[in-house]
Amino acid sequence: MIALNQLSKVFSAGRPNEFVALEGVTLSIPALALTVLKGPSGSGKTTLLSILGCMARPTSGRIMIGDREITSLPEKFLTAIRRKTFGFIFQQHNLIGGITALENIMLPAYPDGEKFSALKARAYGLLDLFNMTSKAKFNVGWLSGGEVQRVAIARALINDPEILIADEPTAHLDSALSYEFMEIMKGLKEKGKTIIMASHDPIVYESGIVDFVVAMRDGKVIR
Amino acid sequence: MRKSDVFFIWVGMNLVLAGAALTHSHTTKSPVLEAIRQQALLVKELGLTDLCLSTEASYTRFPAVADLHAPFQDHPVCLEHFPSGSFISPPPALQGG
Amino acid sequence: MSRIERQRNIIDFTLSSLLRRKRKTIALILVYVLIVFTLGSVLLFTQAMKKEASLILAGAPEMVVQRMTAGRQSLFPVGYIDKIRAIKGVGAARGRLWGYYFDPRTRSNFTFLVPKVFEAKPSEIVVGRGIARSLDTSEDDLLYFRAFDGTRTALRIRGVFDHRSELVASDLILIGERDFRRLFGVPEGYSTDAVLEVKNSKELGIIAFKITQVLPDTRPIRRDLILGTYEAVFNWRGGMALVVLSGAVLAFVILAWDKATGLSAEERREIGILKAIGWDTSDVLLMKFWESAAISITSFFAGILLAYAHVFLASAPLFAAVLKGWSVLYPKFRPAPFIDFYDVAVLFFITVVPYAAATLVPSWRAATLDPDEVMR
Amino acid sequence: MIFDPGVLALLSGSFLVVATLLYASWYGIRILRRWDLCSGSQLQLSLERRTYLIATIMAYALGFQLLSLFLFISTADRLSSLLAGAMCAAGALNANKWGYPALILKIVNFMAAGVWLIINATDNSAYDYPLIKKKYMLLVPITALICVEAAFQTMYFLRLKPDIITSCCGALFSAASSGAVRVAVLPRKPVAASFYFCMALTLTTGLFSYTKGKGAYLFSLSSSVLFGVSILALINYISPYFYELPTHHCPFCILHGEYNFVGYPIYLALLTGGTTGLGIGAISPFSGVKSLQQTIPKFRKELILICLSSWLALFAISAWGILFSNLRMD
Repeated sequence: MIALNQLSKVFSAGRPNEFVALEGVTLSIPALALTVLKGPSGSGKTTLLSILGCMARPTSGRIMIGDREITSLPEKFLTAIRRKTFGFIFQQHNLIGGITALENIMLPAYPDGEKFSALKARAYGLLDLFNMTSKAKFNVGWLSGGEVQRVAIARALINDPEILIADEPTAHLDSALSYEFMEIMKGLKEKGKTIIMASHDPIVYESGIVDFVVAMRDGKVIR
Repeated sequence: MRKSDVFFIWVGMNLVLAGAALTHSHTTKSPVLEAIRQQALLVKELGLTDLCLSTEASYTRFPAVADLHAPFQDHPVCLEHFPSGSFISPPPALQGG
Repeated sequence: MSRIERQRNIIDFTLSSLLRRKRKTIALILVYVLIVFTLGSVLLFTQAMKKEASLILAGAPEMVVQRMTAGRQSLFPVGYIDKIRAIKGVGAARGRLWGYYFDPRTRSNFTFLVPKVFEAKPSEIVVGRGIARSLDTSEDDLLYFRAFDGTRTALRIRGVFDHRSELVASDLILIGERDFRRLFGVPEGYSTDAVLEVKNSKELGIIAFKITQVLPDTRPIRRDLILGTYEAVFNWRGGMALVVLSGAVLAFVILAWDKATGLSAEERREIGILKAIGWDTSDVLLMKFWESAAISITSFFAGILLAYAHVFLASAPLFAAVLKGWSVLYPKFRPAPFIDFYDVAVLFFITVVPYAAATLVPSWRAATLDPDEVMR
Repeated sequence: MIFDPGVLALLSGSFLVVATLLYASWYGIRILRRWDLCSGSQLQLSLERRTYLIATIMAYALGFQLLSLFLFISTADRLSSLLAGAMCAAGALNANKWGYPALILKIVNFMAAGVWLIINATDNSAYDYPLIKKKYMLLVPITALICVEAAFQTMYFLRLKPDIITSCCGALFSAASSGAVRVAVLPRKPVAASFYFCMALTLTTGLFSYTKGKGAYLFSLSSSVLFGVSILALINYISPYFYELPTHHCPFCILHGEYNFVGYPIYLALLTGGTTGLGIGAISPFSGVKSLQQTIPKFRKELILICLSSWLALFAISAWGILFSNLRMD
């Protein structure tokens, strides 16, 4: 599904503070499975995820998504691919404060200019999926940790992406909520989503629903 | 209601207010226009040449027919005859000669 | 349809993000409104004055001829008038008698003028509103003037000008010819200057030229030049006021620039999130455009409406002195509400265009924040 | 120089636009020299991001050009009362030799900015920026033209001395004129005929091109010719109907309130039609480029639609003016 070939990413190249975040990563991530990138912080998991998710471009190497080469696409097209193909769940929930849960969920679909009523119906459908319909008009500042997490997942799903990317999703959750999160992921996997996660939380990578674990250290894949 | 609707209504309201100002200007203009007409008649009848804006010195009262030697007027870039003429430039007829 | 829907979606979000930063937004709008209001007042007032002057002075004599002696105006011999009449194309010509009288009590200058027809008894005068006001007199009162030879002359007020005539007749005193000559010592056979009409106004220039040929010691002043001068005077005043205020515009532009450049951590995070979840740089640019547009529209309309109220409902108390000029006998008048799209366009150019230019680059900088910033 | 608020507004606005365009061109040249799409370097990334800025600047400049064109004419109109002998903008612009060149450059620059944005939109629709060099090459002359325009405009206002006898619009556009503009003297009937002929030709080729997807060059060409012919026809043939005066040929007075501001829609239609027509011609050579094969025909259709409706609007307004005028000429 996603194939990475000799991927490397260097920050501040040529300057004294040059930093090699990824080095020669070659990896293939299968579709319809849950893959976890495991490793200590600073091992390049997040950088890899952002390159995978078309948020950043590699310094060298190639990326194929399906049969499409995306390495040298202009930013504009990367964004379009990102919006259509990927849903993101961040370490911090990264919801936008001061607006409602519903608006937060609809945000990723705004640039597409789909009919507003249809979009709203879709967002309500997702809220319904997570039993959050009653909280739709709540300012996200008033929601509990678990509810915020579910809104963040709903937001990642609004464009019906094939691939879900989650960066340390359980870092700010207690164990009960972490288990709940993994249950939700399980449900999504069964619905046919490809899920890629970065985590160093045992609840995640030792969970039974994980299909593949990729271990990383110092910007390299070690297993 | 969506916020964008509120926005368009707000813009519309502003336009309506601007329209109201325009209408106001049209409806209240007539008495002033009447006064202007009266004054234009007076000007014609008496053969006046200037508006009565500054009266503190003779050379500021009728700038159009002032003497060439009125303060500062014979110098092309001096435009000050404080205080009334603080912004009056001499008539073009005077600037040349 | 999807293009419109996209715009509306982005407006939705822009407005909520503006509302969340209420304090910053309102502060900016207040300054913006103040700038538009100030410049708008200047523009509306000067344009109204210009229009008023041009309409009122449309009735002025087509040409005034003065006699100059040693570079100063001197009395105009009546014989000159016949010579002028003889010039081809000149319609009517007559001598005008008028003069200034400095009144020590009010420290102002009155204008004595002998009208073409004056239906009043000897020693009677008609005075302007401004004089009646500052001397606190009314009809039938006696006014005393010091004649050229030092004698005290009493004149009876037969009437006061209509209040609608203040802009031309505030300081005017109409007087009979005999009284005028007695008061100022102007000998018979002389007038102050001459006014004339021409048959074809296109020939004004030619006739003016001929007059200076026939009577080399005279100076003809054409009406179109007078009108142009008033136009220039108010343009000049308005322009000067704008130049003075350009400092304020600059300060405003710097403020707008600063506000647009100094993104708070919160705003950076917001834009980062938007870009991460699938907004393109052009979407964020569009959001920034609508942000500027919402602020500009609100401020521009508010400012111009306030300026309208200030100038035409309240007679511009804040700037009148600068724009009208200063006076002893201030004419009381309310400017006629002439508004023109031209003024609105000019105002737009000197307020909204600089604002747009100032926020252009900062908006783009904000829009090109890295999407993976939120991941770090 | 005349110290008028409108003059100040135009001068300051022009300087702002010149400054931003110079800034844009500076980066445009950098893009020309350093562009390498295959590189993932920081430089390439920042250049790619600059393209957004430059496109935004051009879009703003386009809007500004349009506004400043009309403001320039209105200001000249206003100033005509300061210039003895000038009765409207036509005379005021003739007060010195910089007026008309500045006006023409304003129109040219509006169209240039419009065409540039059309090329830019085409280029942006492809994933490999196929026209990037060409469009940034074009940016440099456009910037130069806008600088020249600002210089001309400044010279015009600086050299404008109140009270210079200039030929007013009556003289300038009447048969007695000895000036360079002899448009009104042209025989009326052939001008009218060529206007209708070009209009018909443009509409037909436009419809053909829209439905069949062919003949874009012919359409573009005939639209451009129509642009020129329309200006001629407006002065020579159409405007007298709006003024209801067979000798009044001024192209600017139709912008006045007395004629219901009819000039604004006319000129808007004219400028939009001319610009999109040119734009169609400008992008058509690239329809063979692989990454643009899909998008150009689609985009061109939209442009043809805009162009055709502009010309139709122009035609409708003119026809309305001619039919409902009290003026009858044979």
